[in-house]
Amino acid sequence: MNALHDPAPPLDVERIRADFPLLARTVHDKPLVYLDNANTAQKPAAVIEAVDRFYRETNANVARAVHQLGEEATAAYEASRDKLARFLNAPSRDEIVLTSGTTQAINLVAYSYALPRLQPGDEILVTTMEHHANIVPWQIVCGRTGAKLKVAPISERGELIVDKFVAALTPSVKLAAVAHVSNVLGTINPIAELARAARQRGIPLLVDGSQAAPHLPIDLKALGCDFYALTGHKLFGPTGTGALWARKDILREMPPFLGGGEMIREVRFEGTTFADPPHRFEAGTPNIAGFVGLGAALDYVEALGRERIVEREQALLEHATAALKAVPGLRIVGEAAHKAAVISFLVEGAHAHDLATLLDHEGIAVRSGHHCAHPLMQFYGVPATLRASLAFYNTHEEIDRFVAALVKVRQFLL
Amino acid sequence: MNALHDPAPPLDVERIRADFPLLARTVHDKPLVYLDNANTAQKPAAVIEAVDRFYRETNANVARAVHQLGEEATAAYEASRDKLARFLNAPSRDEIVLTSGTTQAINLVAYSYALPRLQPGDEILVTTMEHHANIVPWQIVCGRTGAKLKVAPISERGELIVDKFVAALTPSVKLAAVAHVSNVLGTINPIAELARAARQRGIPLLVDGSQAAPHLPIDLKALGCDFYALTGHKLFGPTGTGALWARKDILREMPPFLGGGEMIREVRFEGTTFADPPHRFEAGTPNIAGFVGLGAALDYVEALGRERIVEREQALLEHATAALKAVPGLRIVGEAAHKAAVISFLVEGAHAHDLATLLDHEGIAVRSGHHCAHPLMQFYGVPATLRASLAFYNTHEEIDRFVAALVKVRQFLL
Amino acid sequence: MTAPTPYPQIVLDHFRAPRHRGTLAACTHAADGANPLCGDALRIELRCVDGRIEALAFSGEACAIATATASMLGELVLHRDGADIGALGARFARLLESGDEDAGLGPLNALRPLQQYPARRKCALLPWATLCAALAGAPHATTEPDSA
Amino acid sequence: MTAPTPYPQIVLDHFRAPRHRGTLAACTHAADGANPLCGDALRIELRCVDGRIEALAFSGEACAIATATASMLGELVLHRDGADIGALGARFARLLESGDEDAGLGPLNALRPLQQYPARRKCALLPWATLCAALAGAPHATTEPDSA
Ligand SMILES: Cc1ncc(COP(=O)(O)O)c(C=O)c1O
Ligand SMILES: Cc1ncc(COP(=O)(O)O)c(C=O)c1O
Repeated sequence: MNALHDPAPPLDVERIRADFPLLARTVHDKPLVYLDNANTAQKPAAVIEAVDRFYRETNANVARAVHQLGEEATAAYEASRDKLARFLNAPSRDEIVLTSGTTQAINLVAYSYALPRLQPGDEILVTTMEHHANIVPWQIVCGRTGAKLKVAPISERGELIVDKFVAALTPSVKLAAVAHVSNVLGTINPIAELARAARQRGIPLLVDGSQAAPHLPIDLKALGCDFYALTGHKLFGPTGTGALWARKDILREMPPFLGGGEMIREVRFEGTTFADPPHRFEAGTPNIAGFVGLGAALDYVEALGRERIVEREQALLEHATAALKAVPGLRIVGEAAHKAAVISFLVEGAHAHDLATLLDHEGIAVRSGHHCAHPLMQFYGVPATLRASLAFYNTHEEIDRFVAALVKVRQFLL
Repeated sequence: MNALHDPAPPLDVERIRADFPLLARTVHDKPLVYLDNANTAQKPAAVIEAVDRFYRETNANVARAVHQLGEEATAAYEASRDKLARFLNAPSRDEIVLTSGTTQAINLVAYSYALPRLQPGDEILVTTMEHHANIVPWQIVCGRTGAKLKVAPISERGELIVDKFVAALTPSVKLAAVAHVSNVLGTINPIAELARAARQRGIPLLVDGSQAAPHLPIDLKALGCDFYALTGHKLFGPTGTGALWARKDILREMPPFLGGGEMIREVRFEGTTFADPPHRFEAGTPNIAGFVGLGAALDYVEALGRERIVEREQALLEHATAALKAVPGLRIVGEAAHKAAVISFLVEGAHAHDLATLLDHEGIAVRSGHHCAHPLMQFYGVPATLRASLAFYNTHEEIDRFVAALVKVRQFLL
Repeated sequence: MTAPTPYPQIVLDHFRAPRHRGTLAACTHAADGANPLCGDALRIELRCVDGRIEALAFSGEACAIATATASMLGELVLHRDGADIGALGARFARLLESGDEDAGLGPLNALRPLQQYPARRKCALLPWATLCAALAGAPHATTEPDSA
Repeated sequence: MTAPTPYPQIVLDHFRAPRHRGTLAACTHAADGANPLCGDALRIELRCVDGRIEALAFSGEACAIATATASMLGELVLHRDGADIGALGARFARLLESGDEDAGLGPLNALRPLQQYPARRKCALLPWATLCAALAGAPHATTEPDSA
C-alpha cells in the first residue's frame, strides 16, 4: 500500500517465527500449527523479556513513591501510554485510559458514560455481529435504566448493512457500538463512514477494536469515532492489559467508575474529589509489568510495519480461503468483501467440536464454538462454527497442513 | 508458633535473597535497600519464570477452546484458584473470584452487593485507618443510593477502638468494611472478634486483606468474615492479579458486575442468562499469565512457611522499631500492640519527601506520602509520613543501614 | 510415537451406526439433554418395568462423542436396575478423569482417551446425565459448565 | 562514583536561611500555592510598580526544595518586569527536565539534579506557579499531578 515511496521488503517469516518461542511447541507429538490468533495471540520474545526484565530490574509501584525505582517504574508504565497514543494516532496521550482489556474498557463506557445518561425509551445501537463484550454491558445498563438495545442487521455474507445502520440512528439512540473487525466473520466494518453518519446525528460511536488493532493500521483521527477499545493479549502483548481511547471532552464529563487509589485528588470522609482523566479511571495498582510488555509489543508490531502485516495477512487469507473451498462439504461463514484473516466455517455432517478435537490431535489449534457471539450464531442458525484465525507469523505451509488435516479428519469421521 | 511439633529451622535469608533478582540492584550507585514492600513486593525468580514459561510454552486463552493449548492454559489458570482457596483455607474454590487486585475486588462488592441493596438512611461502616480502596467505592455507592458512610474511630496509638466499632454496628449498617492490617500503621485488627460481633447483628463484614495476606497465615474459616479481598502484587505475585473471596450464598445472590465473555450462560438480544459464581464475575479474558505467576508466588510463600515468615518479620519489626526510636526527633505513627512489619514515622523539622529523596540517594527505598489514606493523615494532622515496610527478605543489616542513613540525612538537612 | 486418538474405531462405529436410535412407543421415563453452547441435543426415552430398564432409545443431534456414548450406554444399561445407574455414571466420570480402565463399563472404556481432552468430557457425560434425569423424573439435563 | 546529590550546598543554605521570608505590608499581588498531597503550602506576596516586581515575600510551610526555590526565585525576579516571569518559569521547567545549565537562571541552576528526581520537580515548580498566579490575579496555584 506504501508502494510509491521506497517499498519495504516483504516480511522475513522464518526470522519472525524465531521471535515467537511458543511456535516451536509440539502438541500431541506433532508440531503445533497455531490458528487461534483471534482468541489470543502468541508473544514475541521481546515482550516476554520486557516483562521478565521489569520484574528483575525495575519492579515498584507507580505514581506513588518518590524513590528511584518508583520513578523508573512510573516512566516505563507511562511510556506505554505514549506508545499506545502514537500507535492509534490519538490526539492526546491523556485520552488513553489503561484497562485490563476490551471488556473492562467497554464496561467503563457502559457504567460511566451510558448509565448516568440513559432514560427509559432511549436506545443503544449494536450490530448482529458483536462479541458478548459489546452486547452484555449494554444489556446491563439498559436493564438498570429502561433503555433498549437495538440491533443493526447484517447480510447473509456477513456484512453490516450500512443503510440500515444509518437508518437506525434515530434520535432515541444515545450511543452506537460496533466492532471494527468481527472476531467470527473477519468482516472489516466501514468505521469512518459509520462515524460520519453518527456524528451528523450527534450520536457517539464506540468501536470495539479488539480484532482490528492487531491487524490493521489504526488512525483515530481519520476514523472519527468517539470511543475505541482494544485488548493487549490479542495484540501480541501480555494478558490483563488493554485500553480505552475516548475524546477528551467526553472523558472529562464522565464520573469515575471504580474507586480507589490513584484516581483521587483528595479523599475526605465528607466527600472526595477526583483526578483528571485518564487517571480518574485507573483506580488501584495497574498491571504495571503487563503494560511494560504491551509497550514492547507495540514496538515489535511497528518495527514489522503495519502495512506489511496487512499485505502478508491478506495473502494468507486468500490462500486459506481458496484451499478451504476445495474441502468437500465445507461452507465458509462470512464472505465480506473486506475481511481480516479470520475464517469461520462449517463442514456438512460433522460437528465443529469433533473436527476441532481431531485437528488438535494433528497438532492444529483452531477454535470451535460460539466465539462469544451467540446472537451471530443464532443469525446463522448454528450452535457453533470452526474458526481459523491467522497472524503474520503463520505460513502458507501451515495452512496447507491444516487443510490437508481437515480433509483427512473429515474423512476419518464421516 | 508451631514449636511443639517439629519446629522448622529459621529461614535462610541469604538463600532467600538470592531468589529475588531485584534485590541485587543498585540505586544511585548504592546497593538497594528495598523497604517499600507494603507498596508492592518484589518477586521471586520462581514467579518471574512461571510467567515467562507460560508465555513460551502454554499461552492460550482459557475456557474457550477445545485444543490442547487451551486445556493446558485453563488448567494452569484454574490451578491458581485452587491454590488461593487452600492458601486462605476457603470453604470452596467456587468462592474465589479472580480480579485484577483488591481495588477491583472491593468495587465488585460495592457495585454488585451493596448498590442494589442500599436505601437512603442505610450506612456502611468503615474505620479511620482504611486505604482509599476501602473508602471511595463505598462513597460512590452511597452517592448513588443516599446511604451514608460511618466511621469507626481509632486511638492515638493507631488501634481500632473495638467497643466503638461494635457500638456502631447499628441496624442501619448494611455492611462493615475493615482492613485486616493497616498499610500505614501496621495495626493488625482483631477480625475474628469484629466478625463475631457483626455476625450476631446480621451485618456482613468485608475484610481488606491486602496487607495481611502477604504476611500472616489467613484462615477464612476461623476469621468468620463474609468477604475477603487481596491483591497479588503485594503477595510476591504479578501485577494485575487479585481475588475476592465471598461466601457462596452471598455470591449466588449477587448480580453480575462487568458484562462480557466467560460470564454468561446464554446471550440473546432479548435477554441474557449468566453463569454461576465465580465465573459470573470474571468477564472477559483474565490476566492468565499473571494468575499462573500468582500460583507460583503462593507455592513460594507456603514453602517458606507462613509461621516462619511471621516469626522473622516480627523480629525485623522489633529491631527496626528500637533502632528508629533512637533517632533524634523521630516519632513513630502507629504503635498498636499487634503490628505487622510496617512503620510510619515523622522527623521533627524535616519534610517527609526531603528525607525520602535523601534516603533514596543513599539507595534506600522508603515511601513518603499519604499512602492512599488521606483520612488517616487528617486524623494525625499531617500531610504525609515516611514509611518503612518490611518483608521476610529484609535483613537486620539493611535496617541498620537505613537507620544510619536516616540519622545522616537528617543531620545533613537540618 | 503418536498420542492415542480420541476417536478409537469402536467410537466411530457407534457414531456412524448408533444402536438404540429412535423413540419408544410406550415409554415410562424420558428426558432431554442439551449442551447449547456445544450444540448437542439428545432425548432419551426409557421403558422401565419394576425399576428395571427394559427398553431405551435416544434421538437428537449431537457430536460423535455424545452420539457414540449414548449408543454404547444403551448396550450397558439395558436390563439393569435403574437404581444402579447413578453409581455406574459416577464410575464412568471417574474413568474419563483418570483414564483408568474399568472392566465393568465394557465398551465405554473406548472413551478413556478423553482423559487427555477434558473439554470434551461434557459431551460423553451428556447421555449419562440425561439418562439419570429421565430415571429421576427430571425433564432436562445439561453437562455444560456455565461459562463456555 | 556517586550520583549528584539532589540537595547541593546552596539549596541547603537557602532552605535553612531563606531570603524574602515574611509578608509585605503593602502588597499589590498575592497568591497561595499548595500541594496538599505533598504537604507544601506557600504564600507569595508582591508589590509591583508599573508592572515591575519591587518587593516579594513568601511564607508558609514547605519542603526544602520548595523553600529553597522560593528563596532563590526571590533573588532572581526582584526588579524584573512581571511580563517576563512566564518565560523565565518556562525556562526553569526546562532546566528541571533536561538538567541543562541555563545561565540566565542564576542560582536556580542548583536545582538541576532534580532532572534525576522527577517526583520532586513539582516541589520546585510550586513557588513559580504561585508567583505566576499572583501576577495573573489568580488566588491559588498547585503543581500536583492530580493522581499523587
Ligand atoms: C490496605 C490496602 N488496601 C487496598 C490496597 C489497594 O490494592 P491495589 O492497588 O492492588 O488494588 C492497598 C494497596 O495499595 C492497601 O495497602
Ligand atoms: C471483537 C471482540 N470484542 C471483545 C473481546 C473481548 O476481549 P477481552 O476478552 O480481552 O476483554 C474480544 C475477544 O475475546 C473480541 O474478539
